[in-house]
Amino acid sequence: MKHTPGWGLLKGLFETARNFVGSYYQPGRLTTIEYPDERLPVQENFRNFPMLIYDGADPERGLRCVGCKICEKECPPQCIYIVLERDRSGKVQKRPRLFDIDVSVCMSCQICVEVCPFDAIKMNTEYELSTGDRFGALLLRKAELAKPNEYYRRLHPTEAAEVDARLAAAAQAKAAAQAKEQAKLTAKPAKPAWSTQP
Amino acid sequence: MRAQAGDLEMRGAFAAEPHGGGGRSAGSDAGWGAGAGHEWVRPAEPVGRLEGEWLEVAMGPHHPSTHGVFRMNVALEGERIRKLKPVFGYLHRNHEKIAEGTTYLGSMPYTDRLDYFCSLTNNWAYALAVETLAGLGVPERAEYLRVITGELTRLLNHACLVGFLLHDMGTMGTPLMYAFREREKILDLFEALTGARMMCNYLRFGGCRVDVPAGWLAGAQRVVDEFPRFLDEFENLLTTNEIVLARSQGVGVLSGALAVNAGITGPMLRASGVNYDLRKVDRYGIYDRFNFRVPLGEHGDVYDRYMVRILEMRESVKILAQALKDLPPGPILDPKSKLRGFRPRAGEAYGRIEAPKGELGFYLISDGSVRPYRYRVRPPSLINLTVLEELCLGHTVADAVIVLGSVDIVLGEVDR
Amino acid sequence: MMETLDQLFVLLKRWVVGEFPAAWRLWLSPLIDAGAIIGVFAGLFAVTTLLERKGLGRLQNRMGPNRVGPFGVLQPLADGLKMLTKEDIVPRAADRVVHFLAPIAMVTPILLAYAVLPFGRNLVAVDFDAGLLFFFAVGAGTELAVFMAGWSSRNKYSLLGAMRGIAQMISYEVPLVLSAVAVVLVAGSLSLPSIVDSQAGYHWGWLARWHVFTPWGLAGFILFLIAATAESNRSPFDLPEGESEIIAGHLIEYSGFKYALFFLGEYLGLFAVSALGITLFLGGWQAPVPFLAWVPSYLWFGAKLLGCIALFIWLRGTMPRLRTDQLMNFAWKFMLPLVLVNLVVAALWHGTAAWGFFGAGATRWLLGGAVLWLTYSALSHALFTAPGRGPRTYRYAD
Amino acid sequence: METAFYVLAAVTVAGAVAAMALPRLVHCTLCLAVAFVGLAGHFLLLGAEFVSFAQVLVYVGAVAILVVFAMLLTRSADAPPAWVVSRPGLLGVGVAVLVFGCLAATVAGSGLAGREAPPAPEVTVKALGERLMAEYVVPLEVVGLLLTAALIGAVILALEDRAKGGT
Repeated sequence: MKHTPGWGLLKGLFETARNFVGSYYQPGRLTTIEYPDERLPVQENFRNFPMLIYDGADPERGLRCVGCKICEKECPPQCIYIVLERDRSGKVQKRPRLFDIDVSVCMSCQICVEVCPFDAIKMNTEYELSTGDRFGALLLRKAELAKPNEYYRRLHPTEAAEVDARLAAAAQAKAAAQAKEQAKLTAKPAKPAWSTQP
Repeated sequence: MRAQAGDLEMRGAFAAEPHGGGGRSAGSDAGWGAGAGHEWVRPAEPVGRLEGEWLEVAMGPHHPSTHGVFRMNVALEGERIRKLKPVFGYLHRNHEKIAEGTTYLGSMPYTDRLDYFCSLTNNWAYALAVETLAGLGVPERAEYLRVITGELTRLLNHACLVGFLLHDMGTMGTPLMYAFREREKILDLFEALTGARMMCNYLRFGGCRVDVPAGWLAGAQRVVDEFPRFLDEFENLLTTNEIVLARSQGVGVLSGALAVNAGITGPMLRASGVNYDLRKVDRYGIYDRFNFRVPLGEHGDVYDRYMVRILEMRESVKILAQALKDLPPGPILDPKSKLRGFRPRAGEAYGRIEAPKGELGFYLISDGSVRPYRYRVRPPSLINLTVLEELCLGHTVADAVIVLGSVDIVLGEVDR
Repeated sequence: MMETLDQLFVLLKRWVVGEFPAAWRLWLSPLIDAGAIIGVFAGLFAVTTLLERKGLGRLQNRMGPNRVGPFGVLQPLADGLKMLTKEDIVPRAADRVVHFLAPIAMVTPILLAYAVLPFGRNLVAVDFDAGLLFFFAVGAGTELAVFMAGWSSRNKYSLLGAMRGIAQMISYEVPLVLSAVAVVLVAGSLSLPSIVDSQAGYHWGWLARWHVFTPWGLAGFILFLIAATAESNRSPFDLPEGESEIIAGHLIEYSGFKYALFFLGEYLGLFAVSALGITLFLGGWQAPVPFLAWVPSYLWFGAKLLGCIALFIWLRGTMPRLRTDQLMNFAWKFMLPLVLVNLVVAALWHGTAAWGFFGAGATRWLLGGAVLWLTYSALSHALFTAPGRGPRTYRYAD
Repeated sequence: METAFYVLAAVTVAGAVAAMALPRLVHCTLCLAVAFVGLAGHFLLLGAEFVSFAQVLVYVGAVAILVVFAMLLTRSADAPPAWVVSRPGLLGVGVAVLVFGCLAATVAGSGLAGREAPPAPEVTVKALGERLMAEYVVPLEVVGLLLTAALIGAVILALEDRAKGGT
């Protein structure tokens, strides 16, 4: 290949000049998003840190979490801490009294979401979490983690629709089974505390 | 060497050394190298009349061109490197031992963090090892998705690597910025698909985690279609630049024989003229369905390593175009696979793929429990780094920097 | 009217000086000159840092600074404040006195060099008979400053940087001076204002008689630019700083105001050497076309200076860095012979100036250009081509 | 002008003395450069522009740098001896004083001392160049040839040494 000395340098200069000019009118060349002034749209699949979903209006009563501690066990960096509620007699209730996630440890891997059999824990997309207090403010408590189902629907519409359909089907099946049982026994069993509203 | 020469040693700065010289005090004689059991590069006393004294410089761990926290202890004669000792371990995070204490699935997000540029290929190698161990199959659509994400990963890794390499040659970051511009587009795709830009955690044993969202394939097609234009631009910018040619040709020559003996893999091996690409050798996944070629270098110098990567990107674009065209519908996860209580039968398995940096392998021994009994990574970065001294001797400091750049290391993988 | 505008600063100074008693005038005049030079070029330095960051940003498809003030125009102010308020760190092992003196030794000679540069018609502080020599003589002082900085910091990187810096500056001074000598040969003077005067007028009424439009001038200008880039330690010759290799070279142990002084010195050096290149080859403050000659001369000079600065920024955004030995080879084996041949061509050009036959100009141009081009290709062929060097083709395995 | 002369003289002499007396070689070199600059100032004061600038260019720009470079390459500048003035050194001072006395006595005794200095001729660079290139062209060329020979000789010596050294 014949190569004129100096030509490669000139080609490079031409290329940078093209980019210089192009950066003024070709949006593909200037990919910078000037962050605080403008933001990228949040992708539907985006995940940051986990949140707890509750149905209805009351974050305490509507919480889907039953405190089964599967997520606590499966969490690779072990950033979830759960203490179950006990009633006055000391009997363990099927809901968490404490549910803490240390987001300074969490690596956003989403395994807790995948292993949860109750669709109670989902990924939040909130990412502006910087704080000056790295010990207190980065340990998210149950109250901060609890988010209504509507919020979840807004963040992940496709996924939430699937979950809602699945839960509705499960609730329907359960109601059908219950009705059957009721009809058979004509007894009234206590309604499980963690069952969800259809 | 006279004691006064210690004046110029950066005394005490090396007190916290991760390897060797355990009982050495910070203020020992000449600062470093004097400690017991610490073999350092100091030459034997009398040297030739005009050879002059050797200047010992610790390049790194805080050096802009060591691609992370890596250190090269070099002995210089003028600017010529007479000895070089790589020191690593600053980013050791106990990956393998942690993996032995956690479930099979629990290690998947940790593999993202090995070579943090290529989380998807890391996932793939690990998934392949576990699938071999557990005898899981992978649905066809998932195989295609793996190829698509894997080749996109190769594109972004190689683009950034050549960017970094040219940046090390002193281009003020221009090619690097162009590479990052393209990487941004691929990362957007990753984010839309997997939910994260770098720590994707996308593959599962027996398939993938989620299916592609609506419109993703069209977006990927667009990126793939535009990528050759970026490559042309990049090559126009510097491939025939006389300074790049002068800097990189004949520098850091690695012979094919040495490369094979040292276990070098990946583009670095192919730049030395050895035809060995696991995509062709193992034909893992569905790589036998695609039509692509393997570019080979001839001289094994820095320029060949640069060009082989550029040409590999062009081949990857071809693979991507074919995979995006042929992607079949269907499930994305083997129905036999399960997330919780996953217990592969006792035995051992080695899964390896052609990661962008070379052969990435995971070796697993299972005792039938939920945790691997032994977990071992074969990191291409580390093994490719072993020949660094060979490549650098006799060259200058400036060459050492670009030789290191052309090896393509990520310290997360080297130190694990 | 235009005449007054053109001579505005000269008249202004004459008026100010005239207001003071005669005994003061001797001292006042140079003081005003020095103040004006420092003020104008420190301002230009501030503007250039912004332009450079913006320009590099756009070359690299980035925005560049745009946070401080509208479009980031106040960025130099913020940078300056940052520099001034930073802690001034002196390494414990450093030679404190030399470490302190080095930045001063860097800036002072460069400021002195401005004394002989004609920035406009009659706008020159001192018209030395040997002005060009003065420029190069004071420029030599910066080499010592680089050494002082590198040695006194007591850092291995700074030592390497100083070694590289001195070797490079000495080597490139030779082609720099010799490419200027060609101009001296033709213009017959070492005084910069008279060199500018020698480029006055227009061929056929439209083509300026700048030296850059002659074969030796064009080659000389390119060689001068290359040598000037090396002298001012800018990419692709930024080896003394080489931040990917020796981090910042001789500047590694400097912070705060001292670092700012070095930075200032480097940019002032760049401006000075660009201004010299303009004076020698680009007709100084002369207008490029006769119908624009009414524009004040200093504006032309400023425009040319900004153009040169833009060129340097462009180069910096594109070029990789050379290696030490290649740098030396380039200076001694490539540039030096070429610059000597250029000197011969300039002499021939000067000698054949009396040729009067039809097409004499074209013949001279072709002859000179051919000699230079042949030398260039022969040299580059002999030096930069070798088996296995150059663009390559690659084979594929299936 | 008188003041300028005395200031320059003080700087030059101080630089020269410091260059001899300071313990660190690097400081000596830098002071030597100061002395060179002071000398250049004297030339300028005498109206010899060309010589003055050439003095700076050659002595500061080349000679001092040469010394500095030798120091950088050898690193011998790092070890300052405790005290530089040894007994032979004192002897040297004595000899210097003696020589100065002899020269001063001779100059003072000659007819030059009392004579009024003639007005300095106006020396332009052009005139200087014409003299060098016309009248003194042969000596100039001889000097150039000698220097070139010295240069080539130095290169050859260095090359031989390297060949013997084996690297």
